[in-house]
Amino acid sequence: MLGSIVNGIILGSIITLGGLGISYILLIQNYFNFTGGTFFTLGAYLAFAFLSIIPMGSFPVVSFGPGLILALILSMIVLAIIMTAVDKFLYQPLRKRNSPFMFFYLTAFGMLFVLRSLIYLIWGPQLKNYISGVRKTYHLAGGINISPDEIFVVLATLIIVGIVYYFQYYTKLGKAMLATANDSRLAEISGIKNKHVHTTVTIIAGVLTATAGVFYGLAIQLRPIMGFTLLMAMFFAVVCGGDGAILGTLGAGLIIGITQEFGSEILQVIFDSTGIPIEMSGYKQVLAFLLLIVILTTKPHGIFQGTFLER
Amino acid sequence: MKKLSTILELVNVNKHFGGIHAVQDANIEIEKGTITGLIGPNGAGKTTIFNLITGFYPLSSGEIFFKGEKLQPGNAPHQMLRKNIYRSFQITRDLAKITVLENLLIAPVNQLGENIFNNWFNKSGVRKEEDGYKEKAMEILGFLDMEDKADEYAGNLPGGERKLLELGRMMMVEPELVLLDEPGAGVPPGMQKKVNDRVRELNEEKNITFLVVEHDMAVIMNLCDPILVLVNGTKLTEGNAEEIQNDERVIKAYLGE
Amino acid sequence: MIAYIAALLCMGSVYAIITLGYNLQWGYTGLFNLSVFGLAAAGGYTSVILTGATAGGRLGGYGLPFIIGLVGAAMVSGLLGGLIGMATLHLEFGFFAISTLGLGMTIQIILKNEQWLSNGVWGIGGIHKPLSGFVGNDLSNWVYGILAFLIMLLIFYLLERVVKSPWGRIQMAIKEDEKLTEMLGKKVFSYRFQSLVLGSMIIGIGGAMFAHYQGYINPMSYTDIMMCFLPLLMVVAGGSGNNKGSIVGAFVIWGAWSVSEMVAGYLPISSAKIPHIRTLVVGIVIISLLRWRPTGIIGREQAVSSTAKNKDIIAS
Amino acid sequence: MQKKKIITCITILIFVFVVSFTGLAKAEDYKVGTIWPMTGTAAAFGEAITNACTLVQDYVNEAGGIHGNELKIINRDTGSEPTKGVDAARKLINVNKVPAIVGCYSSGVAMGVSQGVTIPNEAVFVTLGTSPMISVVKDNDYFFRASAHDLYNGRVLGEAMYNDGHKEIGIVYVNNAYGKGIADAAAVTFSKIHDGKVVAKVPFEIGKSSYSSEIRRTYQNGDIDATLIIAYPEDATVMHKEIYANGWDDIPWYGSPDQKVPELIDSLGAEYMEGIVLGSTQGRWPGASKDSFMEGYNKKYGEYPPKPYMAPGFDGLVSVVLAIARSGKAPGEVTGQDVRDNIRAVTSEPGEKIYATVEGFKKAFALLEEGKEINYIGASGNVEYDKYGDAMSAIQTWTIEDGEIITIENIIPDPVPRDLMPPEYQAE
Repeated sequence: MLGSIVNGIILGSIITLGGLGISYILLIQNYFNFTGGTFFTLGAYLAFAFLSIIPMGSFPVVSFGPGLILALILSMIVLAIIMTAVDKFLYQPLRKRNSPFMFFYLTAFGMLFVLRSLIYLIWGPQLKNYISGVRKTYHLAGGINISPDEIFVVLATLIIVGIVYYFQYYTKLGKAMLATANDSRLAEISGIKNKHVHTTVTIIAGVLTATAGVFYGLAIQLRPIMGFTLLMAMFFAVVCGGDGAILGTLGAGLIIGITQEFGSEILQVIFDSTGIPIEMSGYKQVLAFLLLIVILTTKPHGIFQGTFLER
Repeated sequence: MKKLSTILELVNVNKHFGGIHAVQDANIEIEKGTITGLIGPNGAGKTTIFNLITGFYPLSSGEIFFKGEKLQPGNAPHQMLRKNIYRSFQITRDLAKITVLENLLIAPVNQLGENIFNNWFNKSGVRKEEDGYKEKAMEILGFLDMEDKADEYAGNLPGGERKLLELGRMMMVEPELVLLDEPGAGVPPGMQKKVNDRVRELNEEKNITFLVVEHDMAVIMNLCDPILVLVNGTKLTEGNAEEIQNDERVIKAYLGE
Repeated sequence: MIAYIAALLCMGSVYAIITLGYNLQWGYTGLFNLSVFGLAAAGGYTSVILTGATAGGRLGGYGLPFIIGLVGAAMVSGLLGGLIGMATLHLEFGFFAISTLGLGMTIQIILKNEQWLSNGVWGIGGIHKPLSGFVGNDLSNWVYGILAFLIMLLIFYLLERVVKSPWGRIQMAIKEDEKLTEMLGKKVFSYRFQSLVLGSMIIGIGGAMFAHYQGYINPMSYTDIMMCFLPLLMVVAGGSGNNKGSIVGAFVIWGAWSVSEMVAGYLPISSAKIPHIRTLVVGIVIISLLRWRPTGIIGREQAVSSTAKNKDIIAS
Repeated sequence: MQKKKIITCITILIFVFVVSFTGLAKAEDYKVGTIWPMTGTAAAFGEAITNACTLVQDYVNEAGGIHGNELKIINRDTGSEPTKGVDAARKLINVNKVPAIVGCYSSGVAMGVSQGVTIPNEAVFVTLGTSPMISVVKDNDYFFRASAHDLYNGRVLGEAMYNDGHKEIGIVYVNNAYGKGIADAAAVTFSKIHDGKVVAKVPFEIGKSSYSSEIRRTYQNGDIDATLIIAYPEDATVMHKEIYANGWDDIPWYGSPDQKVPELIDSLGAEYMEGIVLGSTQGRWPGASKDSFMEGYNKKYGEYPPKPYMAPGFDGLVSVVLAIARSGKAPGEVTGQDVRDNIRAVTSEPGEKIYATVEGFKKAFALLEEGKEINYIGASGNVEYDKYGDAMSAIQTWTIEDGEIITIENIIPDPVPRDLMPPEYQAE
């Protein structure tokens, strides 16, 4: 049973990274990036493509080697470039024109179609893996099973969130981003170039999204719709955490992951023992969603609202 | 300065956002029939006070009375107009994608046609009422010299006329108290005089009380009497244009200490 | 060929109904409701449960007339729309969108998992088109298409009555400026709620018309792409806040969607790649239109007023 | 201004419309439609099966076509969704006027296509959907199925598990028509036909990143001897990683048809898969048809992917082609009724045995022209359509040795009797 919590934490880590990518876009550009999930998939597949030319090598303990790290870095760079290009070419004109929100969403939908078909065309619909075979697993007390790869994913997520947190609150550029998010007009007057901020945000979003995708591929597998199926969870994390709140997104991501895995299992046990004929497996997502509604009803701007934004 | 009865009264009003004290122990009285100006440096809490009066923000503490009756806490923004309080916004908020005429027609409260069922089952009643309001709207447009713009989209109007349109919308409902947020913002100088004249006319003819927030000192000095100065969410002083201009505390507050 | 035109008429009308409902919500009131597919599914299932002749172990089999099915669909979808509204209407634009998307998915998941209600994954088959018994198969599509078109026109008429009125004016005002509308003494929540419920009822009718046309439905018949994204595209293509535009948008987009697949079939590419190339092209077309033709694909946004002089809005 | 734009749009649409019809197949071609999932959840199977169908077209045309006229396959995408599938089928029937459609990988889509399009339009639809519900659709005999359905598959799996000496099993199945069908049939076989006990029967949703709670429910409800995992390869991979992590990998597991793909071995590693998998899938029947099919595929498309349901798809199309040939009608005049009336005659006794080779097609067309009977022996089995329109084709059991998928045997089982199944399976 406790094993579900571990699964929830792993899922939550990936949701957090992907969610932060979306959160940054939302913070500065004020729209929910529906393409986020597909960029996530693209990041994972890019690393897969790089792995076909980079020898994997091997690390002790974990099942992957330095090749994957290199592929991850390359994937980050390429995805950041792609996302910046998309932002420059598609969203910037929309921002300039002060287009209605809907245009951003529709453009994101259009991008989703384009990227998804490209992924299908290039890599095909089949399931892919970075590393084949089942992994070594540690069996801990209380029925917790965890593989070194998964520990790596969770630890790396925490480190990355830490770095992003530092960047956000302790560097000049990070503070400029916050200023722009608060009031872009005012920030511009005080000498912060909106353009640079947008580019920085997009690059950070690209790096985070690529990492999330690669981690998903590492912990689970690669498939063309993997990002889209996780998109809702990422949105939930963004919404629950409060937009732009880094620790909030981390907290919400973990809460959602654990609710889906652990909460549904607990409920299932309760239903089974009381004889209520409900299969929770279908309702995992609904459970996370009900949580979202409850949180939003009590706190319309997320759990960690107002950490730095006054809205 | 003619002393009339108090129309709006803020008693010990406080508002915090997180750790920030946006409004601190504000005690303000607005006399009926005046055009009161509300000035202060950036972040002095002027717009916040408007938002508190109209119920967009809940009060942290304190009370607001309108004509002796408790207004806040308790009333929601949509109830303001029913109580004869009209508020304009800092950035001109007009409904850009409907016409000037309709911008006026939307203002009256409790129209028959606002109930969805009347539009299906009592169409003639709705139409009759609508015709009445149309007539009134055209009169107002005449007063504003905007008759020819009736069928233009509001979004196509120049800045000054948008302010006039806002006044027009206000005239449709003939409120007792009007909260004007920056009537000078985005208005070309030639137009500003027209806006000011209309405000003064309305004040004199219809006995409408105005509370004006403004950045542009020229506008305030020209239009308002008395003028309240707000610093860090607290009332600093009150007086007419001349007094304010010569008050050292005010100059200090604006230039910084 | 002729029969295919009948099929286009049927689907076009069904989509036009859904699009009209959605246009009320998005085009007039500015509600970015993403639960359209769930509402349509609820409508479809309600009608099928009410009008179906037999039901092996699940709810339904009441054999009621088609029109009762439609009314029931409108009621249930309207009710669900109301519940969704109560849960989400206080939220901001994007948050509202995500929450409604989640609630739409919840409806779909319930339909998939509760066998006693919807026959679960097996779906419900043997749904009859009204009047198909009298006219035979060749004509039934035509009869159904014309019926759907007439229902669509009736909805269009009823909608025009309310949107070109003070009520519709308030909805437009809310879309443009919620705070101002609130200041003008209109209870924004109430009007949003009314728009959401009325729109949901229309979407429910559309979902029911869809079910009777398909003949078989399962929870996957109402997917987010086909039943939410496509209507959204239709609304925007026709110009949001423009009922006539919505109808044209529905027919044109559905026609283009349906025909484009046939055209793609003649390209000299491996047939396994064609569908992906088609979605690729659809995506590029959407993006390009937004990039270079931002005023809408067919029509521009239109005001409530029919007297407006200059149809072009200069300001944003 | 606005009207002009609308008119322009409509004009373009009509133009596209007209163009799309002028590019159609020649009037003297025999047309058959196919619909396969190229996009969506079942997309992984679409390409291979489309290739299999193209192979039929090649063979027939190489053999000189049907009575001298070419065969033209028109392929469309079902998108793995009923809405898209129905639209695709409708275009095939209404625009391309095909008398018969072969296709649909998913039962849900097949049900929609049959009830929405093919049955009312009196066109033959040969599907591969495995849902037992397909048999009981009121179809006026226009609805066929070239593959064995879940009552066969489930029977084979249930029997296999019982015969291997297992007494208590757990079943975890994908929560859709396909998974539920096999799970129910296997459970009934195991517990009602035999005296085994199904300890847990747990559904799961596709595309999740973890199935630990489902796995735990399956394994922890009692001491089970074996598990039946009915899942698509993607989800099966995720599950097995968790089964392994929980240390249950020593309990033998049985797989469903979809798991007979090389990706699963790639993902989990040959070592893990070694010898512990036994699955059932649509079989291939040893004979000239199978050899011809596999060799032809290897020749044209490189490697033959060991994916399920390719052979029945191939056979379904061949039986439609032969039925068209037997009707003897000219290309434009073949109707769904003709196909329906002839499809059983060309696939069953009496008649000379025909195999799906170029020579076989030549011989078949010659015999049919002479008015003689033929009996097609397919790559997936005898291909005999029963009273429900279901082909009695072979079920193959397979396992994995040295990282290769190995066929154990091909059998034609009895289906699970419908009266033992839950009420929703009974014919209406």
